[in-house]
Amino acid sequence: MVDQALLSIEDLAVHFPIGGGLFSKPQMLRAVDGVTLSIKPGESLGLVGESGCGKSTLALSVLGLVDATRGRVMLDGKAVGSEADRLEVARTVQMVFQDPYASLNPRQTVRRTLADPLRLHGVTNGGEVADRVAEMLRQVGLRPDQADLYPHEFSGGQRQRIGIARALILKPKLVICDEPVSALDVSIRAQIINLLLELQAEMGLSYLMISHDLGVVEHMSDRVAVMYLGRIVETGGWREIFEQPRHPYTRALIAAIPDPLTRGLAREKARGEIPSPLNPPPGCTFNPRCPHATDHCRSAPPVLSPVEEGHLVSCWRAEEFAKVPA
Amino acid sequence: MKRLALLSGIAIATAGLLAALAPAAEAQTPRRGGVVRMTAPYASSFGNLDPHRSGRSQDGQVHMTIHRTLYIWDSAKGAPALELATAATPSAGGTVWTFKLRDDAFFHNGRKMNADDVVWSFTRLMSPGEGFVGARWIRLVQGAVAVERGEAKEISGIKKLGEHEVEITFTQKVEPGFLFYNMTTSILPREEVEKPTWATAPVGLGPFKFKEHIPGSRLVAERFDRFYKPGLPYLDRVEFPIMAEASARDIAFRNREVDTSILGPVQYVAYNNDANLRKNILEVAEVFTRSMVMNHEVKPFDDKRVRQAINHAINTQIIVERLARNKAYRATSWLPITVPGYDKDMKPYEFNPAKARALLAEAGLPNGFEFEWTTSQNESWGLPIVEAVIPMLAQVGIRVKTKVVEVAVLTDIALKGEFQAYIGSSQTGPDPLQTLRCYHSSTPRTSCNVTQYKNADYDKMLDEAGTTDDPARKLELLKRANAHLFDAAPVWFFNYNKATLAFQPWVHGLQANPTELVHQYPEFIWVDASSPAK
Amino acid sequence: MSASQPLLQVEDLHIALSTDAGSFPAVEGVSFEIARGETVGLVGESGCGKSITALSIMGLLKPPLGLAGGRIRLTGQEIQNLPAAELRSLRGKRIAMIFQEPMTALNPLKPVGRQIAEMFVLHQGASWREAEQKAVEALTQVKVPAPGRRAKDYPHQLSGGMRQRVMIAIALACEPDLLIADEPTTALDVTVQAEIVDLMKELCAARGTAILMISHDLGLVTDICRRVCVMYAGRIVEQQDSEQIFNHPQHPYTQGLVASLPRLGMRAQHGRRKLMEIAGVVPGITAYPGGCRFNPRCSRATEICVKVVPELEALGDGSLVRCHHHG
Amino acid sequence: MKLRANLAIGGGLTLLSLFVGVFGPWLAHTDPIMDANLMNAELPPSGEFWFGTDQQGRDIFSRVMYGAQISLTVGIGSQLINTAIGTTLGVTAGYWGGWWDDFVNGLTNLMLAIPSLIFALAIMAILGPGLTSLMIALGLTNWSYTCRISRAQALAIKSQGYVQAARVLGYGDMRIMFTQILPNTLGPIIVIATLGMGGSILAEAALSFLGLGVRPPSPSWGSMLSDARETITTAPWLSLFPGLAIFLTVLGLNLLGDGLRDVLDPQSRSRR
Amino acid sequence: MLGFVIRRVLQMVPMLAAIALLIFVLFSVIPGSFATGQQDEGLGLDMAVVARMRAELGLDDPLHVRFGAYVKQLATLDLGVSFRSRQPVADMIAARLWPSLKLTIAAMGFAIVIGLPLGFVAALRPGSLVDLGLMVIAVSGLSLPKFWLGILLMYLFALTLGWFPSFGYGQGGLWHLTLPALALGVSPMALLARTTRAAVLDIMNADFVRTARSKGMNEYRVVVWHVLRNALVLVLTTIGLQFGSLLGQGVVVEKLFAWPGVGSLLVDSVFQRDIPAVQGCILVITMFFLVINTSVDIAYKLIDPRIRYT
Repeated sequence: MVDQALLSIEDLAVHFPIGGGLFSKPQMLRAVDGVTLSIKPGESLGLVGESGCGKSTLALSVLGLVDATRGRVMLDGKAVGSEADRLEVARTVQMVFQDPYASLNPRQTVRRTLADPLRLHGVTNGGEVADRVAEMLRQVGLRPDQADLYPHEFSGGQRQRIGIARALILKPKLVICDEPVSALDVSIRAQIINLLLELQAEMGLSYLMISHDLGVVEHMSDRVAVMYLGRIVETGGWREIFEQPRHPYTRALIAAIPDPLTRGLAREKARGEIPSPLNPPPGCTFNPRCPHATDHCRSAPPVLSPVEEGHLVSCWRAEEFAKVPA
Repeated sequence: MKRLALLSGIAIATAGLLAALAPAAEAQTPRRGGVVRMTAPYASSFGNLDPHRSGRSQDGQVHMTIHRTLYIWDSAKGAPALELATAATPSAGGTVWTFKLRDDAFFHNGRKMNADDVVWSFTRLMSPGEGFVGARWIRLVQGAVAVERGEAKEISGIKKLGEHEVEITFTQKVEPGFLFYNMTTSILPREEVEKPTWATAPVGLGPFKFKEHIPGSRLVAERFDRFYKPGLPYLDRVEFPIMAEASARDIAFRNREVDTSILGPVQYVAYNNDANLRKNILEVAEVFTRSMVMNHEVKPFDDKRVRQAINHAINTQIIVERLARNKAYRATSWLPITVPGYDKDMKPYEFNPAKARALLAEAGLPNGFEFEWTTSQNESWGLPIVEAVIPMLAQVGIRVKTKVVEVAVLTDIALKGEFQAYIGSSQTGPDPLQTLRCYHSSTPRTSCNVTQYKNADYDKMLDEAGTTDDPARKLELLKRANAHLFDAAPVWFFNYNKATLAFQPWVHGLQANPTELVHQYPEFIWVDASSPAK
Repeated sequence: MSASQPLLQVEDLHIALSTDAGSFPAVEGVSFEIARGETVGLVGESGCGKSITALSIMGLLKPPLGLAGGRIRLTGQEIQNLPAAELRSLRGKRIAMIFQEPMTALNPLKPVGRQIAEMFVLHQGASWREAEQKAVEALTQVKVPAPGRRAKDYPHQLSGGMRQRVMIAIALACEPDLLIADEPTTALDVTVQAEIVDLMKELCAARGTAILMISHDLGLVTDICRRVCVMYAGRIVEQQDSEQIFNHPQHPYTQGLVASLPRLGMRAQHGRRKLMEIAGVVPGITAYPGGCRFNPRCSRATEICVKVVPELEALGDGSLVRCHHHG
Repeated sequence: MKLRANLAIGGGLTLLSLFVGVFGPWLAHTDPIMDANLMNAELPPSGEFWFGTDQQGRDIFSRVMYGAQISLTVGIGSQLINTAIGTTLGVTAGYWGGWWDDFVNGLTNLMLAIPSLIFALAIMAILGPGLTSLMIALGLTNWSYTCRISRAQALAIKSQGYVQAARVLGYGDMRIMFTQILPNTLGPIIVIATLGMGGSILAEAALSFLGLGVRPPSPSWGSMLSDARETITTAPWLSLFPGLAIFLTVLGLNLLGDGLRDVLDPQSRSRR
Repeated sequence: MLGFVIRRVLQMVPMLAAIALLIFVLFSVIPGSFATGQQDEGLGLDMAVVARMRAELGLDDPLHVRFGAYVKQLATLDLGVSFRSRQPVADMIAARLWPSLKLTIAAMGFAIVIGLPLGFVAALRPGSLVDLGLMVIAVSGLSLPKFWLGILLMYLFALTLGWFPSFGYGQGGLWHLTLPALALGVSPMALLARTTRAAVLDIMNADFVRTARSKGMNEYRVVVWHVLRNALVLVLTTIGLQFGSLLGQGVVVEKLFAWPGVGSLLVDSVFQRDIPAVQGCILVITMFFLVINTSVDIAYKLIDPRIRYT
């Protein structure tokens, strides 16, 4: 199974020193703290979590832009990191960003935005570059004659299409989508979600779909991982996660959705607020907010362990929740 | 006696504009008391209150007030006069001099001056490694150089003969007045100099004692009651407000906030055009010659014809009239007007571009040449002059590249000979022999012969003038040497400075000192009751 | 003031945006009512005019935006033209507002207790001492732990959720009749958002305070509000009971919104279906189309939609819709 | 809220100065150096000499026309140096961070701590007066603001999606700095350079006053004004016209800078 | 807090050391020498004597040796002895420091008293004629060469109107201070007015001011309770930077008005190549800047709770 994985992350930890100066010791921010994940070719993995849970850092380490403190990231069988060939990594994994307004260089035309990476990666024939840019624009639903416009001449949805085009121009195998629709107008989101799914089918892409919007994640993912304070607390197929969530945090996330459809799903809301990753609580990091926390939870950190085939949960009381309907 | 002479000196110096006014002024009886505020115009601070250390004109103002030395410059006679010495007797062909000293001169600390003070002061001037500015005047004393080089502790040429008598032996025949009138040879009290406060609180023999110095702002001295000239000084206090900025000084003077102000060319004209202000201007021909110094080691300045051509090419007269606004006298040769040896019949170089071109052609430069002209930004002997000359030289094919430097750098460059030509001002008096020796081939570049002019005939004239005992023959030789320089044109002769000092109508007793107009004799100054200063 | 009289009536409200290029209608003909204790939602995408509608009720519009017509009545009294001083006495006391960004909406240089206390000083003439006491009580009511200590904290020392609680404490300090909440939870994490929403509901219900909830999140609004107004391009296009809006949207825009959302649970129920798309883009204020403003994006649009502005039509069940082809 | 007037007036004055700077030699009636005629010294303004003549009898109008070239050269030249140093250090420091950032920060604080006029005075004393020295002196001493701003900009832009995207696409650091960051920092930097140009022209005047300015044969406005300060009571036109030229040019640049700031850099009005 | 103050003060030390190194290197290559700068006419100076003086003063030692000596000297808080006056440089500067500070404080006081209200008034009516007028005045103040402004002031207020004396120090107290302080204070005043205007505008548009209005405050309370202090925080940096550099900017004004400050000592010393004095002056001027800015940092810490330095 490991050998077929396009992306495999093994016990990845990324720690940053924060603050510190001439006269004080820096604190350690454990942004990612022991994450194991894998994505198969053509598969979509949804990564769910709230602010500060480490999902962005995780994405950066997959892209080779942040070095692992511990563990490793293997992409297509090769290790990723500052040692790796950045160009090769770039041809394997790309990213779609959240904010379509900030993710396009305001002083570059669409053509430059798309053509420069091609040239950088060795496509030097002018005709070929132009053809591929035009083809890519068509694929994301834009007209090739729009290539010479600047980003401000496009609407948010169109910009996100450009952002997708840029991510796909090098024909990568894996695309990380970081909240790809959350900054868009509600009426535009469906366009982009549909486009991403179409492109995945067309190009055989794998997605790492980062989002806090469970609806989007459910819609787009094959498998889902839930992250909390730098760790995966629950992972499994989308159906298991959303129909039989085992971890109280996953359940709280679902309960928090203000949608009449989910109103009957779960009522176990989390209490209080997310602790600082600089100073995580001992034991299970979710214990202060968990309605089910016991003394054991407050002292011993649980391990991610399977509760059924392909469904892993990091909770001392996961078994007790097995039969509780979500 | 002496006072009368000095006062008449003013009358002469300010003749012309002041002619009608002067007798009226003389008729008044000097009033005792009051304050005079004489601006220090040349820099925004006093450099050093130790007279041995500073040769700057600005500092000299203060030194004249607080200190005294063996001689003083007599502006009226145009010669050095005895001051601390009461008699000076030469022997051994003018190389050994015996000085009788005043026995009524007291330092401001109350101690009476004696011969030891003279010996000590002169020895101090030669202290090795100190670089006292006044040392240049003592070097002619036998054994002085050995002390300066650290080879001896005492100057062999200076001997104390009695409590108030000193004998000084020189290495050559000299007129000691020309050396020892300089304030940089002031007689100082050893016990005060050795105190740590010396640098900030000078003590001397002068008519005023130091009271207060606000560095960068002003210095105040007050009357010394035991001054050796009876009845003097008149003033209670002398103040030197420092005002280097001419425009500010002008406003302050017009606003009656200061009593004297040195005038630049611009203000000289402006004040002369003002019916009130023009009545109170003191003028004097100072012993400074302004010139463009050429480096004879650089081609084509080694060629006399080229140098003459330059003198012909420049319309010096119009520059003196228009740019210097007649606040200068056109220079004919090296010696200035008030110095013996100056020939008032000598005609300056004629402005004649055609002749200049001819001379250049003769020198093999029919198309002219280009040179770099180093200059400071001084308004009277710097950049503005160069700017005016550039187009004139261009007329005869001489192209000028200007290089502007600060005065400190200019001097450095001059001493090291790192220039093609520079424009500057040289002190050319009051001793004509000393002045002309500048172009003696034995004079090193570092002590005046910046051009490196060398001529055997000229050397012979000067050598003879230095040894002859016949004053008439000496004068004759000096005149000839000066005329020789005119022809040799080691420099472009530009002008002699005319110093002009505006003073408020209530100020009396100022003197036209040609060695430096701001160096006033404060003991003779008095103010009448209309003075607003208290 | 009769019991049946609505608390707030907004009638035919027009707000104009003045630019160098001329004046544009940012809000046009908006009317709605809120009864005492009622919760009403105003839903729409960014730029549809929902936030400036709220600001105009507060009398806080700033140039280049300005009121261009219509009436705003608070318990029957017209307030849109009140003198500044009288309007001020309503603000905070009878109508209060909380904003999207609790970080920037609080003065960074003042302790939060003090900022709550200002309300009591301003509207109840309390001394600072009393006011600060009351501020601690107010913090207790919004369930801030250790309120005495928190009152002395500065905004930057609090988490986002805590800050929004402080904002709620400020808004409810003088027990206003109406609370306007402009995207109060957008900047917060989902789990925190749920808590804040619950808190708001609870406190307002206890005080009988009506809520005007403004959001782009249809789900959130229906969760809180009894009635929802959907705005599009400066106009209200539909007004419905919350229960109905997801199940029986009337306006094509609302229908599109509901159908285009990937809602949790849908895939489990119906399998993965292609989401319904609303074509085109949201128009900018300066480029509103004529007729029905939704017509360029509407699949049902006909000639009349291009030419004639549809009226807000009352359907039998109390809902309103502005469409030539509704249903 | 927007003082559009400042853009218009500032732009107009600046264009006028630039026009004079470029076409000065054609506008001038006479040569500013060689046409000294002492017979014409200090004539008041007249039909022949529009701005009068100076002490050397040179046409002040012509000198003001030529002076524009010198003064603007000083302004532009020094700002080019400042901008080059400031942006290079600032962008690299902001982008790379780490010890290099600390070092650049220290250097910037150092430069900020020594008042630039003092620093320029020292450099002028070392290099000697002259146009090139002046450009170097003013160019080496005023880059700290540019550096700070471009560092802050680089820091802000670094986290923007498009820079991240460039990194993801495999762009090298240099390429990112040149193609992604630099073009987007230009707005505020142009503002600073515009304001800085005015500052340089004033600094040139101050250094001329202190005796260390640009020197002939080039007639800079600062040196003309400084030379004419004694005649302010007797021949005011000598200082009036170069003074006005400096005032209007610097005023123009300041207004233009303010105006550009409103347009190019609306967020950072209160910084600096 | 105390720890913070101590840390900030200690942080000045490496800065000063770097500045000392910089000016040492700068002035080790300056052309011209103090010996020739000592007299109006340097001729008559014996080069052999100059050489001896150089040797005795250690000027011929290799650079690193001289720097070592310099650092050692500085470490004992000794600024050396002036070449020209033979006084300790520290004494010379001490005599000049108070006049300089007086001028600087007066100028800054003027800038604050006039500039802050000006900026405020302009910001409260943005875009109005008052705003435009005040800002044109402010920008004009920034566009005049200081010495020219000084001469014009002297001409107008001293000579024509006779209200103030044209120069002088220590005789008339405030009377003599007025014109120089004005000449020096105009440009920081203008800068401050502009910064204040921008800051107040920024704050007036801030969300929390909207909150304040939504609370039902009148504009006066909004300004006093919520705008003033926040705007002041934004302006404080400008005040610090301007105040800190004013001592250095003073050279021109000091020279023009014959004001006996550190700046005029510096200029004098540069021209006379009195290197120890030059180095001492620059060190003191930069130290002043650092002290002011450190104080501003500490003031920030006091009024802005967000700031947490480590």
